[in-house]
Amino acid sequence: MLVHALLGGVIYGCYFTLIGLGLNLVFGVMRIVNLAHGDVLMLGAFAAFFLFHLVGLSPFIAAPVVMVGFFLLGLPFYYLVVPRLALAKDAEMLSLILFFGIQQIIEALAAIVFGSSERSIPGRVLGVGPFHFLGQTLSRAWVIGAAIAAGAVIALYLYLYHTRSGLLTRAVMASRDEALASGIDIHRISARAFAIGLALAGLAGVFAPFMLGSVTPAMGVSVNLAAFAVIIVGSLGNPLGTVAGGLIYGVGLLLMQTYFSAWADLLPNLLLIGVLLARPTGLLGRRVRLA
Amino acid sequence: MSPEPSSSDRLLAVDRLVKRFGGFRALDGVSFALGAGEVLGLVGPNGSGKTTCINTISGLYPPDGGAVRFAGQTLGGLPPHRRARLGINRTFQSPRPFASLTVRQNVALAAAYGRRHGADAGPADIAALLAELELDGLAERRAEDLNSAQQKQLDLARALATRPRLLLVDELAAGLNPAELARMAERLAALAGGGMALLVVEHLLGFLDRLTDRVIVMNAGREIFEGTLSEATRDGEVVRVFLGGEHVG
Amino acid sequence: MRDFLSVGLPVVAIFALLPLVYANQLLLFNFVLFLILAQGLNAIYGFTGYLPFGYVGFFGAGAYGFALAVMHLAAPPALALLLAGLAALVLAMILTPLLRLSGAYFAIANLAAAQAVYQVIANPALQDITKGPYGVSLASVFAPRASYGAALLILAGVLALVAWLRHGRFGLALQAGRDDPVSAAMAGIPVVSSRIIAWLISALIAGLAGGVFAWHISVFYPETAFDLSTSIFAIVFTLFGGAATLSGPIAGVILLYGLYNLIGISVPQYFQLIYGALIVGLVLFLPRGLASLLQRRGVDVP
Amino acid sequence: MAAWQKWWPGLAVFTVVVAGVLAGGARADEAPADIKIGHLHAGSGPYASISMPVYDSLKLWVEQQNANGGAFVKAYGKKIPLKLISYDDQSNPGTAATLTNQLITQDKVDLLVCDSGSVLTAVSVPIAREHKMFLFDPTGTGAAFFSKDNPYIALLADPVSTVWPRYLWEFLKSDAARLGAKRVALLYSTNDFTGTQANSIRAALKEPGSPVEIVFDQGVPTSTSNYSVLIDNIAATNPDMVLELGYVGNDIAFLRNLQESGQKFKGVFTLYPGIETNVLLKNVGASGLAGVFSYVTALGLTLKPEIGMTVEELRAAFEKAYGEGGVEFGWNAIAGHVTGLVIGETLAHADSLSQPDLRRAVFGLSGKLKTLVGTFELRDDGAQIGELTPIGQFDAAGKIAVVYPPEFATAKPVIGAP
Repeated sequence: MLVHALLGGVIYGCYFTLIGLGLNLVFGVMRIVNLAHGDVLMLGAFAAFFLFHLVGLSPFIAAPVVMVGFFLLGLPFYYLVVPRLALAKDAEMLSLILFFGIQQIIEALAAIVFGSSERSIPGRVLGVGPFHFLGQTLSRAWVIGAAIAAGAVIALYLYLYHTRSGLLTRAVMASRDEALASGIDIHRISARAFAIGLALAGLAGVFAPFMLGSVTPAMGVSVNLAAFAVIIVGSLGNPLGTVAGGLIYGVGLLLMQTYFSAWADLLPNLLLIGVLLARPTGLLGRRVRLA
Repeated sequence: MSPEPSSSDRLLAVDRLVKRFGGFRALDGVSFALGAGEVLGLVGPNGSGKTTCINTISGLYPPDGGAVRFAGQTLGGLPPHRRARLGINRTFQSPRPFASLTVRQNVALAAAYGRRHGADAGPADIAALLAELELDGLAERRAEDLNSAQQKQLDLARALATRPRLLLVDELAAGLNPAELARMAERLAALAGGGMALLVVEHLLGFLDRLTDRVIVMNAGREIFEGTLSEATRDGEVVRVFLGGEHVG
Repeated sequence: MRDFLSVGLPVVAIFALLPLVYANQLLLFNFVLFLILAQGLNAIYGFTGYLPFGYVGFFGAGAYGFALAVMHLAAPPALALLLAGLAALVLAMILTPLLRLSGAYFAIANLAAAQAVYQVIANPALQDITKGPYGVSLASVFAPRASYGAALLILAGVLALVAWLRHGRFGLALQAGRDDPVSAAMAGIPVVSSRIIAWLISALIAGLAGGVFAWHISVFYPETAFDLSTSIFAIVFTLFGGAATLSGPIAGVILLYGLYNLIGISVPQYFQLIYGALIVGLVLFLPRGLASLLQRRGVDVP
Repeated sequence: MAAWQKWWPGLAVFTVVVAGVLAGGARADEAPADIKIGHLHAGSGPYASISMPVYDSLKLWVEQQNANGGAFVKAYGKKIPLKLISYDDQSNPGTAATLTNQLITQDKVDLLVCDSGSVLTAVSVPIAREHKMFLFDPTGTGAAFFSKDNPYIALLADPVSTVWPRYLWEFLKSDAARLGAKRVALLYSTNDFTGTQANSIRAALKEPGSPVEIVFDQGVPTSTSNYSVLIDNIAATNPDMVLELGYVGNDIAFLRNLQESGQKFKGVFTLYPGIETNVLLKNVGASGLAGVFSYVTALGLTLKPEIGMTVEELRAAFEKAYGEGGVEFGWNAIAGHVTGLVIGETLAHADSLSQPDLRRAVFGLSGKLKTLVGTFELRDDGAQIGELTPIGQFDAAGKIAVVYPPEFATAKPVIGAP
């Protein structure tokens, strides 16, 4: 049981890394807490649902379609909202409220358009039968989710560390003011990061029906809570710290399910508070975030 | 480094002060002393540790080594608001007013909280202080609506409202026009004349020259020279450091 | 005190008289409840800049404090109310280390803390104490008139408190610490300890609100007491009116909660949509609240 | 300065306007033009998926009545059109409370129907009681609502939660045990609805002389969306029969994970497949349900109603009205229909529209009204005890057949089915 919880936790946790990845990128670059992240993920899940049931697209093909679509929607959305928000004195706090409003709009529209019933995509679409590894049986969806997450992390890493645009993104992350002073077009870089964040949420959404059983328009809030735990444990604003956060979350959750199942939902919250109090910058954080 | 034989009876005694940020030693064993009514200039290129020195003395940073003694008392980890009540206060390189409060509220708060017990300030005291710093016409304005020079005056007014015995002045002169500079120098000199000790960090050596003849030159967290300003300009190491640095003055 | 007399007392008086002409007393009660919560949130967010996203945690602690006092101690409602406040106060003391965090970190950690308290209270392992997920019924003390009156008393106290914060030395010191903690410290203000006091006051207010809510509603589940939208409402109302003023949060509650109910009753099918759009518009076009419209013109909004 | 003096009139006027608008429609006539039915639904949020089908179905029933000129009201001796006033509480209990009060005090509805699910029902219970309004409770099954000293409530369409599992434990202790399922694993979501059922199942299985042994007994948060590890842990205790009690989303996740895990148990019971069969079939598939035991509700029983539509008629009407849209036809849609039927019969039997007469009429129906869900029967505290929740088992085609109790059984239970 212990081995299964540990191994399963690592695999399952990879998916939670994917859930947190986009949220963290957006925070790191823009200092914006996207409370609608879980709802964007929900939209990705519904996009995959309809692409499968209406057009017959497999999630593996739906994934790039959704990512490109969300990326292209993300750019204008950024310009519509964020520059104006950034003018405010307390933009970081206001972003919480602004994106709560956006979250309400998305959820309301989704409930009106999609209805409120549970939806999913048949598991056989991903292939049949579990994987066997180290003497353990692992869900096929988990392993595929983990592979997708690993691909996304590597792609993001390559973007941030091996492209010019990524270099500029890191410069903005390090200091917005100095980036501005050195002539970087902050909004262009931020819009790109924002759109990538949405695309990553969409990608996570495409696989949500397999990882979470089923999806409904109301699922966003609980996804957000998990995503917060992941990115804060890993360290807010450091996209690669999300990997550590996701793994810790996954392993922790499965250990709790195994040994104290009734308390399992308490874990992410305790983890989050504990890590913040012990290391206010997250496990891999550098920036001083103390008052 | 340099021995200070009579440091224990001076108002402020800084003894081999060390402050590290990660692996970087921003202060690397600085020692000096300052008596009541004295003015000491602190100069050096950017990053030499001047502001860190002020921040450590005023209690914003806990020191990593050495000691700060004030009026015979070792300050240790005493928090800044307690130091303010002991009589240590400061201004900031870029002014830091309480933006949403009025000018009068800014000063009144410092007078109410920053003085030693029993030394309460009446409205008249505050009005006098505002008048002295030419802020009386702005008393009911929000601090965020002031221009930068006015905010510097406010910074000083707020520091003075606590009746400090030691005032740490961090680049107060930058951005002032010549007339304002002259008035500011006069005002600081008068404060010293009244018995206040001043530690003045300044890039504008001309401004410093009107206040004091005694300076410490710092580089890379160390004190490389102590003496008069005119001696300093002839000191080989000082000249090298300044030419190599990005000093404008 | 002048602000309390000119703004606070009329509000209390209006809500004391409205039940005579308007029968949906529960709606009025909810107005009073949000007036209390918005001012409680104002005490911490408006005056120190700390945004407690999990403010509902204190509200829920108060509601359960009240319920436990009634169920296990057979406490009379007045005593149970005090214990409700105490429960929130104790929770706030435990959570004081969160104040070391800032910005979004604080907001999210506080949210997580509220969730954690909810999950503990709703856990079936504690069924004998809290009734776990099965909800509580306080029919024995149900007295809607008395609890409405108690809510008004709490509101009066809270309004007086915030009026004092606005002009008293302590409140100004808090605002100084919010504007610039470093220079506030140099002005001799004990920034950390005064912030903690504001935090405790704010939690106490939410606890009393939770207690009186439990009394008024009398049958509820943990989901009800810890509903996240309670936090969000209090934040949005405060922000909409203008934080760090006395009248701002009042205006915010009356206008926005009024509008909320109008929409809910007239166009229920687009309820959430309109409300979400309203919040987005508010943040983008009026980020410092209604009060800022007047403040910009140099008016000192009470 | 004196800005507040400029503000005050504005705020005061606004308050009065809001109060005025909210108070609109307050009037009572001798001969009503319509009968007002007040109702709440959750258009969004976590309770939307159980609440919307009830609402849609009740709305459908009202429309059908009105198409025939309204419902017959005995008090006036004629047909009167019905008017359904249904507000959206957004799954928010606080909002549900104010809106309940709004229905009573401002809209002055004749009949009051609360929202679905216990959390949203709970807030309406004391309000209805305070205003001496009789509360028509479609599916709020929380045991705390029903007490002898509160005459103002009746549960219409769901049996009270302590009643649900009776056939289940009887089945486990008799047929299932005889067929070799002696080791039982119990996994439940820790909420009011499933927690209560788990408690009564546990108590029954632990009675002296029980042939069944509980080898695994754990609660999990209702938010649980992945059961892989739990299934693995359950398998480690080597049970014959696994009972999983959760909400729709829990059951979907559990059954999907079970299918993917490759684990096989001799018997599996979950709560919702027989209740929201459409949703489960769409999300889990017939293959995932093959052999699974569940409660059988009207969906699986072919009861002949003496009043209202049969399940198939209702399904056809529902799908015609709402299409293959987002709201699935299932047990909750039936519950909405039953709520309508009870309201209709109440109006047809009540001597007046006063609340005590309504109550008398509702309780008068007890034991007499045979709808598509069985006999409507109330305990004297208002709890519903008439409906049956027999145990059924799915075949490979996704159809459920009753296997217990014997008097209803149309098939034999198979333990160790593929």
